[in-house]
Amino acid sequence: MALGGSAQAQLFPDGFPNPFRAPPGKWFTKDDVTTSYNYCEICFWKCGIQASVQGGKVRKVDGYESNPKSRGMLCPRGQGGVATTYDPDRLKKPLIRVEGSERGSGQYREASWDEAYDYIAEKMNQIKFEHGSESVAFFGHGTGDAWFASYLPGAWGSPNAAKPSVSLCTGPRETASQYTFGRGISGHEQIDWDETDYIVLIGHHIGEDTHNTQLQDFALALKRGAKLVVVDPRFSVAASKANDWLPIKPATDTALLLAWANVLVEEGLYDAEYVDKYTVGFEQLAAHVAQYTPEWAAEITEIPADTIRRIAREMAAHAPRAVLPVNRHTVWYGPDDMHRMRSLYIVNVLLGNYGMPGGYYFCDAPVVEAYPHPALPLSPASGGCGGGSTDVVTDSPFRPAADRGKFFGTATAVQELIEPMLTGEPYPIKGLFSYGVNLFHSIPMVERTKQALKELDLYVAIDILPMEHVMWADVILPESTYLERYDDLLLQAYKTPFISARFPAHPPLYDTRGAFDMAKQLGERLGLGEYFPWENVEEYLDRRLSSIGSSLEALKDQGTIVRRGRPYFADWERLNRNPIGTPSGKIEIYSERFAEAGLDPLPVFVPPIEGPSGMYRLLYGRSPVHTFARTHNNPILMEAHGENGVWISTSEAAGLGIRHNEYVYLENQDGVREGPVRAYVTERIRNDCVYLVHGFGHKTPLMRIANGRGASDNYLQTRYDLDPVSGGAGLRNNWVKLVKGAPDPQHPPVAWLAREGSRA
Amino acid sequence: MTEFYGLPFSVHFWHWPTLIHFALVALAGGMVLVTAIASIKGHPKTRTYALITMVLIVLDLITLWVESPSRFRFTHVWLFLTITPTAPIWLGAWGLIISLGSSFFVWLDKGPKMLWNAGLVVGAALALTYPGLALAVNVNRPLWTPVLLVLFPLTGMVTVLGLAHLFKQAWAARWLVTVSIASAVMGIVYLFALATGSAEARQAFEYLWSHDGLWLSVGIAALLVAPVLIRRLPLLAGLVPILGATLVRSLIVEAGQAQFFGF
Amino acid sequence: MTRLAMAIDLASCVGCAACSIACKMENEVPLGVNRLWIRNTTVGTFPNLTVEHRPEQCLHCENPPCVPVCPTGCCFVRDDGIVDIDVKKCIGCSACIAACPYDARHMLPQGYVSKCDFCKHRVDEGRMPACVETCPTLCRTFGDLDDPNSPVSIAIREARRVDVLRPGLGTEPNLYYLNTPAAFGLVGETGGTL
Amino acid sequence: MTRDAATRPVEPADVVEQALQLVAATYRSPDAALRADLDSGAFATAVAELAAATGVAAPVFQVTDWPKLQTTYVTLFVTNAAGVPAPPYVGLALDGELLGPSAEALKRFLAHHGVETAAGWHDLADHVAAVAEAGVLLAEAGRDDAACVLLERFLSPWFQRYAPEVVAADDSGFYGPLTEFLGSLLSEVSCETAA
Repeated sequence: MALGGSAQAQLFPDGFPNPFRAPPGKWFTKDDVTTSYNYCEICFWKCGIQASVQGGKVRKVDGYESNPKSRGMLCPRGQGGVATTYDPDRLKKPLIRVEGSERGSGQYREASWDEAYDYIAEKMNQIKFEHGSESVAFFGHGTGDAWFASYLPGAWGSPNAAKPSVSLCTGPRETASQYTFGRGISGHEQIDWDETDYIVLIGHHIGEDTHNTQLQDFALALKRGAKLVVVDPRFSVAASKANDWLPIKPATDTALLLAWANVLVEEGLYDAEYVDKYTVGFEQLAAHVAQYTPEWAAEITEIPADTIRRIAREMAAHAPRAVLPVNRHTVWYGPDDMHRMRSLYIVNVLLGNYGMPGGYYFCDAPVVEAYPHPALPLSPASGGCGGGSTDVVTDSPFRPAADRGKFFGTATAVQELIEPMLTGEPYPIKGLFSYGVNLFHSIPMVERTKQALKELDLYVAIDILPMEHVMWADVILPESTYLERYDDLLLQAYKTPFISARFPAHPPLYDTRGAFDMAKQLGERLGLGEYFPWENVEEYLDRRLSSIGSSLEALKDQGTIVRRGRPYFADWERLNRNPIGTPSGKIEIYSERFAEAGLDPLPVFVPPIEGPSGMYRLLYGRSPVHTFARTHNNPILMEAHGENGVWISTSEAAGLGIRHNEYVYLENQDGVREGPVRAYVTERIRNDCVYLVHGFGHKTPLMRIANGRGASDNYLQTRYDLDPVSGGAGLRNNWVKLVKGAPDPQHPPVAWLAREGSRA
Repeated sequence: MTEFYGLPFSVHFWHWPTLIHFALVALAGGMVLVTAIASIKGHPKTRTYALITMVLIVLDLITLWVESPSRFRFTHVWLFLTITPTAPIWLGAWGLIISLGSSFFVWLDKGPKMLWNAGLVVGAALALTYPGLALAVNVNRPLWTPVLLVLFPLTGMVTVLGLAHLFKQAWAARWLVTVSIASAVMGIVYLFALATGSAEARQAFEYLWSHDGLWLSVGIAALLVAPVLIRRLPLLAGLVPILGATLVRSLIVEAGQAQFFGF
Repeated sequence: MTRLAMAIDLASCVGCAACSIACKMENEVPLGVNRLWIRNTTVGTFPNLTVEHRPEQCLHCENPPCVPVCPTGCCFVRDDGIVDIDVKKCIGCSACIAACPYDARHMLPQGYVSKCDFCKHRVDEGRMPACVETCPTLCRTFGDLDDPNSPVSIAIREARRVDVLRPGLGTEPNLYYLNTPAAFGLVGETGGTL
Repeated sequence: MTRDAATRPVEPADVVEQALQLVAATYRSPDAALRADLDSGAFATAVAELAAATGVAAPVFQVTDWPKLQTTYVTLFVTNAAGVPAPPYVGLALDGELLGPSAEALKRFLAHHGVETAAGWHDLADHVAAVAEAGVLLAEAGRDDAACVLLERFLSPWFQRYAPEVVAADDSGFYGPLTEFLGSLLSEVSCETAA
């Protein structure tokens, strides 16, 4: 009998895929669709999602109603982020750099997990023996950073654990909040959108920054008729929804805020009762802001004094249901970043909205007992989105973090830990873990970082994709994606605090593991087994959940457990408790602690640094379909937004003879060149700055789709100004010029790359 | 200024094989008409014409099959199993099939001749008009105007008459001159109507003129070669109008796929 | 009678493409083509500007130009108003692509025409289309126009301004744009400045 | 279903099995078993036997340096600063995507014939080595027809797509010659019977 025809049918249960047949039924027509609960890891808003699995592959994720952070909706990144799990370019197996090969040359051999752990443990112990445990630094970003930037370094004994989400992002707002309110801003921004009537956004890119529920709340507030004012040198998406757009001169926001404080005080528009009841230091403020008149600010900010006055009066008219929301990325210009955030809070306080409906609400994370373990020898000051650590690590036998003394704040500054790798001052850092931190696309001065990596004795990268910096590591540990792994519980501080869990939608595709497993295995090999007493992640989660009368099994069907919150002062007063955690127990407009430390106790304006002539201040921001620099190899998201363009005003472009969509190079004040990148000639930006969406400009053929598309703002950030209070790195003090004559890079279509281009 | 997340499907949907089809269907449709007239008049070469018609139609159908993205599926059968007279392509499909069948029987010289003649006339009408109709129905694409309902049959006839002239068919020369001039005039009318039309038509005209103005002018000029050269250089007089007509048709099909909306 | 329709409130839409990507995942739309895309257009000069964020997709016209030109009858209108495609009959002739004034139809690599079908598989189960369900600005409403209490009827009734794309063509779309940011209406229709 | 002995192709059935075995051994991550086979000469013998049985020119290959072989394996198939030349997934060769329709068809096919990946296999089921190994299992179970389907419909396309890339990028003197050899071998080993 011939092999073919009927024989073929017998061999194939339902036929071989035939491109000429009608398209096969879509995933939702199949009968093996299952769902599992998860929380999204594509950005760190961490929306609750339900993953639909069919044929061993996640086909679709959706938000679900009962999760307060998705409410059944999802942003573009969450929707399309799934494709990263099925990216052929993923890291698949532990890799060890070939003995004797140079760092960055990318020569690796496969290793078993045991071999990789042993290798790392041996090197770590050697570093500890030679330099002390502090000489291993830990950088972490993502859900697993709890293990690699907090727990493991705490058990191992290194205070040099840092998260870029502090000194490259939220540092100023957290420090300002700690010293004003005695509490952090929670991981998300605790704005009472449901109740507010008047919103003033300062450099806050809602709409381009698609934080799901924030966007929902924002849209609903506008639908309700809330008024919106947007302060931004660029006509952002939020500005396109605004009643007023104030195209402010970059780096002068503090002046505007101080002038608003001036108007509120001088015209008696502030909430006197609130200020009296909840704050200290108003008199000092009143005296201090008398000098900051709208006329003074008008000259600095290039916003007319009348407009400044009018907006202040409108705010006051809507108070306390008028709010100036805090944004997330607050390291802007360096020296006065913390003061800017303090001024923002103080204007809010003058409006009497903190802890009041329509302003800022209070939120705390739901309490779930930690898994019992011995006390960690030290608690690292890595900080994080949810508030900087206030512990200064001074207990012997550990030396303080290597960035101590450079700034006032206590959370470790990631960029300040690079220098000791090069100079050995105050003591050498010889080992580095990079857990999900993109060293070359988040930390300024990329060349310095590369030099520093060359000096290390051990560099371990834990990631999902072969990002540029990953291919410099001695050991590469491939992580499972959020769709393949368990993780710790998400204990979310929110208006309604909630607990959600992550369940793998399917087993890992490759030989990858979750951060949890890696930390435990490594910890055991480092002789820290007592700190990892749980059997496995399921047992760990189940034990924690049992402390609140739940279980892993219960959460598997439930996804999220929602608690009641205490959002307003009234809720706390009913319980006779004070949410304000400052020494005075009140909102500290005037900070004694700053005064004692020799810092300005009231916010001050630091005039901006001016750039070289003929150059533009480089601003950067977000694309609604991308997260940081980590989604740029995702074909679905890259197809929606495949390269960034440098925004330049129409009049400047005309002067330079640059046409819209023409390719140019960007060259910064230190001669570093990026591009080719499209010129995005637009009316939507001021004449004195240019703008790039962050995260593009990857430089590795290993990531076929990301490679070479657009320009990287981070490579152009060859200098930064340290915020002396928070340790934040002000990155927007870099200047670029546009150089004509760049060739059209002729990027192949993403669809083609995703299918054909296996090789650059 | 506009930017997109994702893009509409605004790329060309008809490519060069479609242009070949438009050229071949002009020849085929025109040849059906020639066969019809010859058969009615009892021209001695009727059977030859019928044979040529069949060859052209089959060539055209092969082109259509090759260009079809569904060439390995047999969904084309639905063309003949449904009744969709509003669809020019459906009309064209039947026109070509009727023409093919009628030509076949004319070539066989069997059966009721009146019926085959009627079939040829109907088939010729459909096959000649349907390409222009298929374009003109798309009122959303401003370059495909109702003028094409006249221009396409005329240019189609030009190609057949040019061919007939090349093959020294005595009756062809006179008609070639007449139809060429008519085509050229309609070409100019087409451009004039666009240039003086609505805002959208003017925008479309500018697009067409800036992209293909030169070649379009060459094409129209080529249609005027026949009247001038028909006696002195009969070979050129036959060949050049064919090329001119094909060029004009191709440019209009190609450029007309643009629509000017939303920018 | 059911007359399914969608309304998009442009005052809320931020053009983030959540709908577009949700659509892509839900309907397994291959790379290279889209059923749904976003057109962001800037209007005006500094500092008097506005941006129209406009999602576009098949408008499920009452009078769809794509249907009559289909030579095999594979393009048809369902009883509930969804303009649908019977892929078994599609010969890939592209006549419907030519006829669509909105570039809403595309050719799949397998040689079939495809486009937005209002997620008919969801609609048939009484769920919302994927784009409506996911939209983080809640700018989309969907439902039956013949039911005065459907979300879409209410949204249209309460809108300050209602527009459709290319009304001059008489296609009578069932996708409505509410509250255009520019006073003159939808960008690209009649032109205009602020 | 059995094949008619009269229409059996010239190659004996165990050529298929051996070829699959060799593919499986070659494209697994270079491990102790491969090293043992190489050191003992069993690998070279198998290659020579197959070459002799099929008339395909035997490859000239060498393993001078074991760590070099490991590195090259990673460079060719796992990760490479210049882009991975030949991802070892047959579904990728067939569909241009991972876990696409062909990979799914393969999964259904294997399930249908009672083959599943072992618990210790931390990679996709359509890894070249895994597919070849599945073929060996099927052949051992007497399902030569099914083994042939794996060879023809899944493995051969991978070699057609990626063999030139491996040959071009290899600098070990092992993977290049062997891939060339196995590529031609697989196209020679015809499972089809005369109708």
